[in-house]
Amino acid sequence: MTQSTQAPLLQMRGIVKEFPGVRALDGVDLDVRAGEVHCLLGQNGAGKSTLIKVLSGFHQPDEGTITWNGEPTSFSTPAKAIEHGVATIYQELDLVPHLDVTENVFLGHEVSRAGFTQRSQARQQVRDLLARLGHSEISPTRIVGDLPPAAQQVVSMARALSHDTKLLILDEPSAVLDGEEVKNLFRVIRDLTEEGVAVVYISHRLEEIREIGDRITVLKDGRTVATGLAVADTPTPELIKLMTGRAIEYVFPPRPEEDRARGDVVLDVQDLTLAGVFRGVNLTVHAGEIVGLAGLVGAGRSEILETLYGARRASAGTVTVDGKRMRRGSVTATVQAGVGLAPEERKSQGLFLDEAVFRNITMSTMGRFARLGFLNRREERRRAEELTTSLDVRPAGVGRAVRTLSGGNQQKVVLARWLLRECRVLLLDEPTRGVDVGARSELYQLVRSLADSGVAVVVVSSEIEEVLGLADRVLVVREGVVVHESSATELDEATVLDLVMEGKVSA
Amino acid sequence: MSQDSVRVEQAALETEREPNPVLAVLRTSVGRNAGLVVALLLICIVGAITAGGRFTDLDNAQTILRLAAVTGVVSIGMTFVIIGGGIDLSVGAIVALSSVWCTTLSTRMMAEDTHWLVMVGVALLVGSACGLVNGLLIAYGNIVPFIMTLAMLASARGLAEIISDKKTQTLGGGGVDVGGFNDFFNRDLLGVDVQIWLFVVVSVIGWIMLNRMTFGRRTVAVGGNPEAARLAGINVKRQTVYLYVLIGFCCGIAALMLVAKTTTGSSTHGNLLELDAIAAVVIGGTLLTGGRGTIVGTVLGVLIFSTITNIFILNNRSFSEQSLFKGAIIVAAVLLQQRLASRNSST
Amino acid sequence: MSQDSVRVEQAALETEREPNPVLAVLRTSVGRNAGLVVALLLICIVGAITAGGRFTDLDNAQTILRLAAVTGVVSIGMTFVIIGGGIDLSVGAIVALSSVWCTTLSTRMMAEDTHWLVMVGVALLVGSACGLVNGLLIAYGNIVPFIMTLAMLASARGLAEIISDKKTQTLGGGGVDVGGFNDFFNRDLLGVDVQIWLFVVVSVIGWIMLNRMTFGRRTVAVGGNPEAARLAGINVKRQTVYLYVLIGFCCGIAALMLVAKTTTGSSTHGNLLELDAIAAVVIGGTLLTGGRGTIVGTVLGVLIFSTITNIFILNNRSFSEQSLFKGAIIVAAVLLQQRLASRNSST
Amino acid sequence: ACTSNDSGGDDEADTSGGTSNAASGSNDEPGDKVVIGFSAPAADHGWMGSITASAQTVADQYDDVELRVAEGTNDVSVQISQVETFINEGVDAIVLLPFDGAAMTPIALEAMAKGIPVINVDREFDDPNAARVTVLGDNYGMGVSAGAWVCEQAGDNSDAIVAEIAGIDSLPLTQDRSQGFKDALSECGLDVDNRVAADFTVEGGEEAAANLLQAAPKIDFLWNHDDDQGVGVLAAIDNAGRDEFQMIGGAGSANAMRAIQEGDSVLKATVIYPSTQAADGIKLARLLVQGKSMSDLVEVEVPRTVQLYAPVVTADNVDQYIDTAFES
Ligand SMILES: Nc1ncnc2c1ncn2[C@@H]1O[C@H](COP(=O)(O)OP(=O)(O)OP(=O)(O)O)[C@@H](O)[C@H]1O
Ligand SMILES: Nc1ncnc2c1ncn2[C@@H]1O[C@H](COP(=O)(O)OP(=O)(O)OP(=O)(O)O)[C@@H](O)[C@H]1O
Ligand SMILES: [Mg+2]
Ligand SMILES: [Mg+2]
Repeated sequence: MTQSTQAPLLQMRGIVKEFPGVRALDGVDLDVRAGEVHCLLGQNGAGKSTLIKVLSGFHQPDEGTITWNGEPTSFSTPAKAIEHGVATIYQELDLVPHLDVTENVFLGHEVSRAGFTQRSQARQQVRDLLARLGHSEISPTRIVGDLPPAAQQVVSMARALSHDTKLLILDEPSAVLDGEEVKNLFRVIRDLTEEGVAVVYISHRLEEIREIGDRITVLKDGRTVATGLAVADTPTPELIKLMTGRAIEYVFPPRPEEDRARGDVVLDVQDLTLAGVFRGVNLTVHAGEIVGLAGLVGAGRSEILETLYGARRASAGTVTVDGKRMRRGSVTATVQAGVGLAPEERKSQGLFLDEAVFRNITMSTMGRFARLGFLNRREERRRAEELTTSLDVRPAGVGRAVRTLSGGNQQKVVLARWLLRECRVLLLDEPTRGVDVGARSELYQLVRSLADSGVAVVVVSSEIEEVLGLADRVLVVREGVVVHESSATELDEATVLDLVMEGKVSA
Repeated sequence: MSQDSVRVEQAALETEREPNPVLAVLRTSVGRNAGLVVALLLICIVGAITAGGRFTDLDNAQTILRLAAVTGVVSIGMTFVIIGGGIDLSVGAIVALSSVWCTTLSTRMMAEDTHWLVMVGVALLVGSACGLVNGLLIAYGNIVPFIMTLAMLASARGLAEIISDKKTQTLGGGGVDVGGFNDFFNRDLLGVDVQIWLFVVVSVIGWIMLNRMTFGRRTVAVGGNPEAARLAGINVKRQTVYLYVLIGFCCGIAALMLVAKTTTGSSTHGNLLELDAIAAVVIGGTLLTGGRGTIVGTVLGVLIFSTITNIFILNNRSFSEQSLFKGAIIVAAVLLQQRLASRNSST
Repeated sequence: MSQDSVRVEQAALETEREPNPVLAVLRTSVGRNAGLVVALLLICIVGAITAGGRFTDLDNAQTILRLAAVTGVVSIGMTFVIIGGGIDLSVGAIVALSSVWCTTLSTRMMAEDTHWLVMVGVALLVGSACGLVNGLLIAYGNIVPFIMTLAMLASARGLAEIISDKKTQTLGGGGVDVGGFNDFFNRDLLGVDVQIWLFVVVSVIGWIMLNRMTFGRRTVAVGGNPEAARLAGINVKRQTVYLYVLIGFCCGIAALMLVAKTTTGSSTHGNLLELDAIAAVVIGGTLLTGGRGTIVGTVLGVLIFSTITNIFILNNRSFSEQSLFKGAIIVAAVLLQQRLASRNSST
Repeated sequence: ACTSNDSGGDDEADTSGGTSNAASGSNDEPGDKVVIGFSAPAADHGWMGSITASAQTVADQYDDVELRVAEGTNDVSVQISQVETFINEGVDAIVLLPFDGAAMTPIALEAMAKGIPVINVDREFDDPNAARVTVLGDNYGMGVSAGAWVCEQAGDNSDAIVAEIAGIDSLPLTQDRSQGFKDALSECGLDVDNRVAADFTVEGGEEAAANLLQAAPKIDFLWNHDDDQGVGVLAAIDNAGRDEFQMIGGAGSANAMRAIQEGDSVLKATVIYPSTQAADGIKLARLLVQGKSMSDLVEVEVPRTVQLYAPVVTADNVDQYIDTAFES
């Protein structure tokens, strides 16, 4: 902010990038100054990730110029970009699962002498970096594949900081982080900008932009619709309008009358325990009810969902769906009983990236489109198209491979699968991770209307606001134990935070 | 990776349009395998130039196809297994065991005039049973497919040797009506050998199963992302077992074809068949890591290999020269396939 | 999948603590491969019981190790290639070509008294050159490793046959000082055969390269997540080329060992070596999909296979029974490794 | 190939083979216990299977012979290891049919140096000192016999089209057979017009023959190196409906002889390549260790080289051979 009068560190002009069938970037301009936090906004599929991939040397632009420190440059490989001081944290985690934390941090620029890695020296440096990021509890020798997503995000951060960075790009870093973690992240970002490092920050959480951003560039359908907006002078509704082209009442759908919501018990979980992770979880969900699970990252909420879904084998306890007791550790049986799960990590757990959108959507409902094992593909496509239209998946076209969709749109595809199945119970793990503002409010509406039609919904989210706004009833999970249960209307954000952190409400 | 993503994009584009079903199917298959088709054509042209009428002869076409048939049937099964994320090194051994079992153990003990279909049944059963063992131990015993089927390779060959006492078993020692068997498997239908018909039928069924049935869809899912498939409610382990039983069944068919063709069952049948089959599948564009592949590609792969062999023999070239050039031709075919595929996708 | 995650967790547990470096290395390696160690011990106990002193004899231990040495050297290279996400089917053929080349082409044309190191150089050069061709076409030509190395297998063997005219080449036809060569490679060092030392040295260097050098860490990255490796600025293609050159070099060493052992170069050397090497690597716990593997596991895998072979020789069993049991033993060893690995991780 | 090798340094080998002792009474009378190690290539086809089986049968006939059979292998490293194991165990003699004669020479030399006599069967070492006794089939002679038969049948038709289906082409023995065939044919002005290689298996024979028949629309004579693969070759000929030529086989399996006897197929003759070589090797090893000699010879020592004859079997003399033929 101090050097805002200076020539921009980075100048991108008229960047065009085409993929087969899609013009992902169609003449984008971006100016970034040293020492500022420049936010990149746009709906899912607007081209944000593509733009930063051009910037980091991953993609080569078809047209356009990049000026770095006043000199025309082309970042022909990621290595080149890193050399110039551009460090990137990608939307998809980009770590090597079987290497340890230290090795991941220094991958490609190892601390070495004559080809031999200097392990203790490197570990010390990683320890320092992690401490600087406020995560000295992560051991530099842990295998990265074992870490939960949040901790992996921290490792990515440490890697970015391990370079001599002039420009740091963060593509939705907060998606896997909870409130506390985000604050921590912002502290680090502020430290960096103090030192004159420029930051490009992408997020769908507008309140974060308000808190950390200096200037904003908005993308829509691969074009720059506004650039260099000062955060302070731009009200949120205007941003939303720039992104989506319409005004959105950014509110949660109204809850129905208390007693009308309470149908029969559909999902009944008793004393569910997974040794070493969580224990004694009791959870009853009625038809038409939305139950939220709040807690810190690592509290074990995902594991609860996965265990009651049968994806992990419970060490004790029972799960009953519609009065029918589920066999332990059998996803197939649970799905047959009418339960669906939208998992936390959509890429590795939810999607078949090389398959067409419609095949992904009908994956759990295939039987319905088949007679004697023969599929009726026309019908499949038709139903899939209905859903993608109603969820506004972009670009349209259910024959497109899911890999080519943007992150948020991929999430919609996973949801569509379970919508199609017309589940009795829907388990949503971080359903709005990476989903843009417009789609997010549509999604809330959708979940509510599903509940209204009699579905029992369980939602896990790291955004306390979301849990409180969407759910009828909230369970607070802390270190594998449910510490509190009450109606959502009886709670406020501060109370939940206390519960999450301390396990009790502080006076 | 880049090659991979090219394929993906291309596939994405192609599934977009879908006018006339049959035409569309043809266009998609040929488009996706343009390079292989061109490679095969080039090879044929070389054949026609160097060997002239002896190559272009209809009889020779039958010779090539007959040569391709046994490997072909097994390769179709292998396509499924590889798409499903596995591999099967034991196919040759299973073929040997099936051929020996159906020509000795069972048939020699039979009463006179047992129908030859019993022999057919035995071969298919033995093949499927071996596949079942593979499948169960891979799916539920969590043994890596490579190792499990390597173990099966050793065991099945060993058992075949014990049963046959390492002697070539000529058909017709027992009570089975061998004449009927031979008549059936060596008959001509519309001027084409039954063995070739079998290859065609297995390929067509394979194509339908892979592209038009839930079975194929599940196979792709299981190979593409087993964790996601499991969470989507697919019984991944059961599907895995099915896949190995399927290839075992194909081995049974192949064993019968070999028995009819050579009038023998032998523990040496199907030697190194696994390599031929895997090579045909992989050159046909199926990813060894699973999740993606085509039957048409596999069929083209099988044909490419058997045509090359045929041309070399017609030209009376030595075996060494043959292998020296085979390597070069394979590389050329793959490069061609790549170039054409990427051109296709960019238009 | 579940098996995989178990391993991961276990590894995580083990890397946590780290007191005395050497002890830690040993403990980690043994812990991670507990099942293989136990399997090897069990196999040895069976050997001791059935063959008694003939098995436990020190000479017999050397025999086992000498048998393991050639496959072992190649398997170390194979470990790198597979961890790096590739596979090499051409190792046997490259060994054959190197052996033939260094015993004929180059050496026969040499002047008298050429130092035998020239022969060594030729073998290593030929091996590395084949690897280079593999690597370049895989990395820059985007040919799937399976197909590329299969093509190399055909071509290298064909070339070896042409060069040698299919005759076994006895050492010492040319001007090279064969005595020195033989003396060196067949010498005893501290009572142990040089061939065994070579295996030990290659293994130790392999372990250091994989675990303590950037080269190995990059190999893991390239195999585990090529995209991430590229984003981190690693030249994935170049690393891939290095890996195939490395295994080619190992093949060169193996060829020299074979030449010394048999005093011949031959186009039949190293027949099916690829299968042995891949099997040893995979049974040693290296993932065929890349990104994970250990040198210690590979060494244990090689030893398990050669010990089994040795015990069968000692026990005078019929061939067929042997292969029947070999399959069962392999499966048992893998299951054991799994159970022990998961027990380890849960304590 | 080297045929005769006069004694160079075989005196040492002799002494290690046991003291000479003029045979008194029958050689089959039980003597000292003899432990014999036996190693051969993988029994992956009938002839090789029969080699091992007949060796075992002969060994079983003697109470004083203990035969240790190592797993058949086509990997020289493994075979070397097998011989090493025999040396470690201190067997009395080793009967060795090497996968590759030259490659097994050093280890055989080592065995001889350690005082264990080696009986080399079929595929010859390239050092005469590596074996005490060598029992040879005659691969080159086999080709010559086949070629001579073809010449005889062809008479003065010097345009006759001759085809050849070889065994595994990369083996020296195949090269020898083909060379003999070629040399014999050239004597009567013929040459090989079409040649393919198979792999000694039925399946390989069928494939090779199917393609060969396609390549050569008309054939007068066909030599197939191996009766095992011959089963497949005949099946392919049957399939193609070809009968314009005469075929001669190789090795001499019972199958082939029965076909010759019946005389209704194209197979008119076969050249015997005795599958009893290893059995003879076992017998010689026993005599050697027990210090006996071949009783039909005057010589008091077991000879250095025994080369078996490769006769042509036709319908005329098949009765004479069919009983000793091996079942493939
Ligand atoms: N490899 C690819 N092949 C084809 N199309 C692609 C590819 N990568 C991205 N696209 C397309 O480019 C467009 C922009 O995608 P991008 O990932 O940049 O969006 P985004 O703004 O980051 O969205 P989100 O907020 O959902 O992450 C989308 O329409 C997407 O489908
Ligand atoms: N930073 C960390 N370092 C090490 N281990 C952690 C860390 N965070 C969580 N874990 C472990 O991961 C397990 C649960 O992680 P997981 O992320 O699945 O929980 P969650 O409540 O579902 O969180 P999320 O908000 O990511 O869904 C816990 O057992 C915890 O011990
Ligand atoms: Mg994005
Ligand atoms: Mg979670």
